[in-house]
Amino acid sequence: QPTRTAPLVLAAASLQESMNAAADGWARKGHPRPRISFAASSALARQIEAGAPADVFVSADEQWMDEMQKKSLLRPRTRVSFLRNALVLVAPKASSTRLTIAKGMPLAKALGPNGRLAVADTSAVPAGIYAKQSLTALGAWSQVQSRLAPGESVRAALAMVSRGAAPLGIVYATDAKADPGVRIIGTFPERSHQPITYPVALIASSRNPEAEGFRRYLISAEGKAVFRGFGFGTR
Amino acid sequence: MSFDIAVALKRGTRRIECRVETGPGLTALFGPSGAGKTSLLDAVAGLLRPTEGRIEVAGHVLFDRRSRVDLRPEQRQCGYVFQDLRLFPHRTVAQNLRFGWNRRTDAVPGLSWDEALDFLGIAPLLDRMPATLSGGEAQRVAIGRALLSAPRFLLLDEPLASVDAGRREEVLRLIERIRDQLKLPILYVSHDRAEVERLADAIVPIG
Amino acid sequence: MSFDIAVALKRGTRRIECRVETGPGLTALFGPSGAGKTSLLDAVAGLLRPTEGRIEVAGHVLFDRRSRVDLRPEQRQCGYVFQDLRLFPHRTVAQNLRFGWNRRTDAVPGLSWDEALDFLGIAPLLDRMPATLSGGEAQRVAIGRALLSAPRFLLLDEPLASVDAGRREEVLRLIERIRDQLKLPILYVSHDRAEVERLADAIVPIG
Amino acid sequence: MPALSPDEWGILLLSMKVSAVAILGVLPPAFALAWLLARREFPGKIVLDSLVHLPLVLPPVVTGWLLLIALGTNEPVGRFLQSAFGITFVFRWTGAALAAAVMALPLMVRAMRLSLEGVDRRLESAARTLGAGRWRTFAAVTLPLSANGVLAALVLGFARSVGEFGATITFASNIPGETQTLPLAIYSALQVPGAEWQVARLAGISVALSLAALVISEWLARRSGQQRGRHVL
Amino acid sequence: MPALSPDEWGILLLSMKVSAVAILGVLPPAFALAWLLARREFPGKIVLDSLVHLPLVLPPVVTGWLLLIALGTNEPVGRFLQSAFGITFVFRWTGAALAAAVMALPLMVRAMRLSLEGVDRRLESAARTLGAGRWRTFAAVTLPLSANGVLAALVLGFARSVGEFGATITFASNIPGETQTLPLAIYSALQVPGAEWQVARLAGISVALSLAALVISEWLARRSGQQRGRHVL
Ligand SMILES: Nc1ncnc2c1ncn2[C@@H]1O[C@H](COP(=O)(O)OP(=O)(O)OP(=O)(O)O)[C@@H](O)[C@H]1O
Ligand SMILES: Nc1ncnc2c1ncn2[C@@H]1O[C@H](COP(=O)(O)OP(=O)(O)OP(=O)(O)O)[C@@H](O)[C@H]1O
Ligand SMILES: [Mg+2]
Ligand SMILES: [Mg+2]
Repeated sequence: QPTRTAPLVLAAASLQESMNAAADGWARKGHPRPRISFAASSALARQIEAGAPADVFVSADEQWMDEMQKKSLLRPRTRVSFLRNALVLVAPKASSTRLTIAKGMPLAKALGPNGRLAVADTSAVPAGIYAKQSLTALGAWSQVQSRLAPGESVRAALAMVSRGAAPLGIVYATDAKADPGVRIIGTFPERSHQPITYPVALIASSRNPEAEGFRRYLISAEGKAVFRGFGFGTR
Repeated sequence: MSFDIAVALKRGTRRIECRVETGPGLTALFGPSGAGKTSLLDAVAGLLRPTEGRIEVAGHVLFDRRSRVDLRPEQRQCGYVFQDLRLFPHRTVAQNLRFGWNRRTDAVPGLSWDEALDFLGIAPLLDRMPATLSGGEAQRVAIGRALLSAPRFLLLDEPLASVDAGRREEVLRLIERIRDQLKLPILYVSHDRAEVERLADAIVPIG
Repeated sequence: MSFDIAVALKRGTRRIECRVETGPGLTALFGPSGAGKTSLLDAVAGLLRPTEGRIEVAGHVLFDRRSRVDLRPEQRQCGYVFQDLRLFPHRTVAQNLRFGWNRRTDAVPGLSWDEALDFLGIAPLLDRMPATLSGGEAQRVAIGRALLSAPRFLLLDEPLASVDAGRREEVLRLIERIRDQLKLPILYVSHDRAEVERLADAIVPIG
Repeated sequence: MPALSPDEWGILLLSMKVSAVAILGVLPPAFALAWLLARREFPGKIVLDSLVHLPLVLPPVVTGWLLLIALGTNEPVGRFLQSAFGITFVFRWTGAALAAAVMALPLMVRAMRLSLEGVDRRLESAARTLGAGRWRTFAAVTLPLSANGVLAALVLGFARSVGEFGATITFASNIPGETQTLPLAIYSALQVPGAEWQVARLAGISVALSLAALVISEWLARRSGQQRGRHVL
Repeated sequence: MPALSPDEWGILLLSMKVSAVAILGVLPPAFALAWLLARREFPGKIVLDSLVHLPLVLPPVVTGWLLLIALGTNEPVGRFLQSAFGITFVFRWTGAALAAAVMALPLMVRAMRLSLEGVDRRLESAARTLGAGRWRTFAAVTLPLSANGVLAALVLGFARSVGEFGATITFASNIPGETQTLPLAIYSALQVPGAEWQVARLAGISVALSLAALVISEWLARRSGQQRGRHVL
């Protein structure tokens, strides 16, 4: 019964498509296809803490991975940051807004008189935290601080832009690329925010022999190629 | 004529036909249980629509199948004492009594509030909730509520069924006064021969 | 003694004291509206706890404040016809009648089902829901339900209030038979002098 | 628990405002729906019933998303509301209230419908014979006799709005001081490792708020219950 | 809409199983709570009432998190359940059912409480004089007379469980074939840009499922309503 031996992977929701593709690739090599549970990294981390019988954890940020490591919930020496992402400014497809992302850019003006800037929650959700860092570094934070529309996730921010509820938004490059309803106006300089990386690690309580194989596959050249296809950077 | 009624009623699977044609005063409906007395009163009050026929009370046509007259219950101005009383459980006795009182723009030189309470012996009950009344007390309140609503005619469905002998005499006198002085047409249902013979100007067998 | 009752009852703000001591047969309670007749029957049935006193029926102590006896209603085996009937609205007439029937492990050579239906004239109503019954029909079903529950004594609260004259004779004969043949003690509330005088072995004034 | 910080006070007051406006605003249409469903037979009744239940069945995020599609400033209806009445919902506290109202609707309708079904129609016909028209009968008999259900609807609806998260954040966003109600603040705190204490404080505030609502409702129920007593004959 | 794919069938069946088990499992304790709240006065009643409302007031994610804290296999209670009875909830469909049950509880309790408050106690005392003990009176009188409320509770509870998302994903995670119910599948689809069609399909399935429940309930209500008729005297 393949489901017996298939490892259980807990993955950040933003990896939905790419991780499924990677699991398919792994399955094509004759392995049982991993079962994957997609949810917010915070939710997954709390489940691991509560003793959930999972094998692999792929987080959308380092913070929760650090937390897991501190509590010795990860198998030592299995943590690898294997994906990178970039932050982009997007506008609805039909929008004609132009803006060069640089220090001192007139971001507030670009929002128009009433428009709001769609982001993920800047105090909590990783994409929002990165956006805040970039905007601060570029000197635009004080302009738009009161003009934000924080969503529950990057996807929510993306939906606000693609539905035209917000004239501009800050999302991951991978999301922007996949959504035909938005246009990328520019990419935030990599150095304006902490590196956006996705770590993977084995969970300490994992007993599944397949788990380590899948982790290795994810960080192999073959595995990374799958993610590059969805717009991720790899390292 | 006070009552000029000829209707066919449908209650569940039963079909009931009634004909009542009487002059002024009190008309007693007399008939076995299940004959259709309550159903007839419901029809006159506008709570049960006859399948056929015509209802005229004191010269006013309340219902006529042919000419499509069908007054709404609140337009018929009847004072109906229900067999099952139907006091409003969320209102005090006084509030129940006053419910129809507001209709009192009356041309009829009616019955005064105090007189009615006195005849019915319900003055001490005014602040009580209906759920705390005894059977006979509730019945007298129901009578009071109907009488105080300035009706143009009365429908009394066994109004004295659980009123005690002493009170009964008082209430009978009240009804007689209404019959004689106010000259309201009254349809009266009772199973008590003596009562009926004392009150009725006409007795109509039903069923 | 059939009934040996001396209790004090509290209903709302009112305090009611009753004393009933009678031999076998039917005891009529006679008294004005609001005197406490229904309250007394409730106490005997176990639905209203007296503040003081003692209730003994046919040699069984049902309640005694001093010795802390207080049988639950279902242990008292009474057949109670309520003034407000209380038919179960979600059960057919037959199901209502059969509700207490299951107690029938009877030593009492009771009343047969068919006989009861016959006396009460409710055989044609068996499949009906209570909401579709006329007032008199409902009352007869309520009497039937109480009689068919194999009671050791009966509490009848104005059982004939809306039963028509013809039926009334039948039901009276049924009650007489129960009184004479089955020798069940009966507490009977009525406002009808004639009825009381015909039935009662003892008349106890209340209030 | 130490006293609330100014931020927490702000969130609490906003939550109260949003929930109160939502519930009071949705009460009349909810009652009308309850009445229709309890009392009338009409074609498409089951469809209406399903529509009312929709916000319960769909994940809240989807409901929020549908609201966004329907009432966004770039969508026809949204544009119309804005130009004709100057009403915008997106990114406004009014949007949070609308989301809460929509999510509370099915609960409120059901509670009131249940009570209405229990009202004895014979009492209504008695009121009619006493000269009360449809409206007075409704106001003086039907409504007070279903007061229990209205009260239950208010409590359920209020509790539900105080807890509403998914539709609000999707439709009205999570703007501090404008649309950041208690659950949204809790959500933000939950995303950060080690902020459990803050989560607990905010959750405590939510619970206290709805406890207050419950206490008030029990008190009202007791008062009206005393007044009412039970049915007679 | 083309026929359902095997995946969609799987999700639908899982959702049905989870919701049905949740609702039927929580019905008895919910009724007991409703009865306590409707009929009894006891110290701490308002506290119990608040506890029942808790899942309504807290954001679902918090409820899921509390469940996780209470019943995780690393936590005392969870460890005990596992070792003593072999019951685990985390990552199991049983966990999804538990989460759904907890979230549905307040709605179900309220509906049944409302009906119980409407039951005429005089009919219960009539049953007692006819020899029915407390239990028979309950089963033959109280319960059938509050059938409307039980039915409403089932419908509300079922709809609520079909729509339950936050507590489930937090407590039971989002595992295809095990805990991925309809709302979780919708959430997953929402993560993929351009998958609106799939979201719409899944939402449609949810709606159809609860519509079916509604139709059944209306039919049952009509049947029992016909049987019941209204109060007499
Ligand atoms: N829904 C129904 N289905 C079948 N029969 C019904 C229905 N409603 C009423 N009936 C019958 O209609 C008849 C007339 O009822 P009604 O209440 O008018 O009688 P009544 O003359 O007032 O009798 P009573 O003196 O006992 O009050 C009764 O036999 C009753 O059983
Ligand atoms: N909750 C209450 N508060 C105040 N008074 C009450 C309450 N309940 C009952 N009473 C009063 O107690 C008295 C006794 O009532 P009971 O029903 O026993 O009278 P009864 O003798 O049966 O009268 P009837 O012949 O009218 O049926 C009545 O005067 C009634 O108003
Ligand atoms: Mg009648
Ligand atoms: Mg009495």
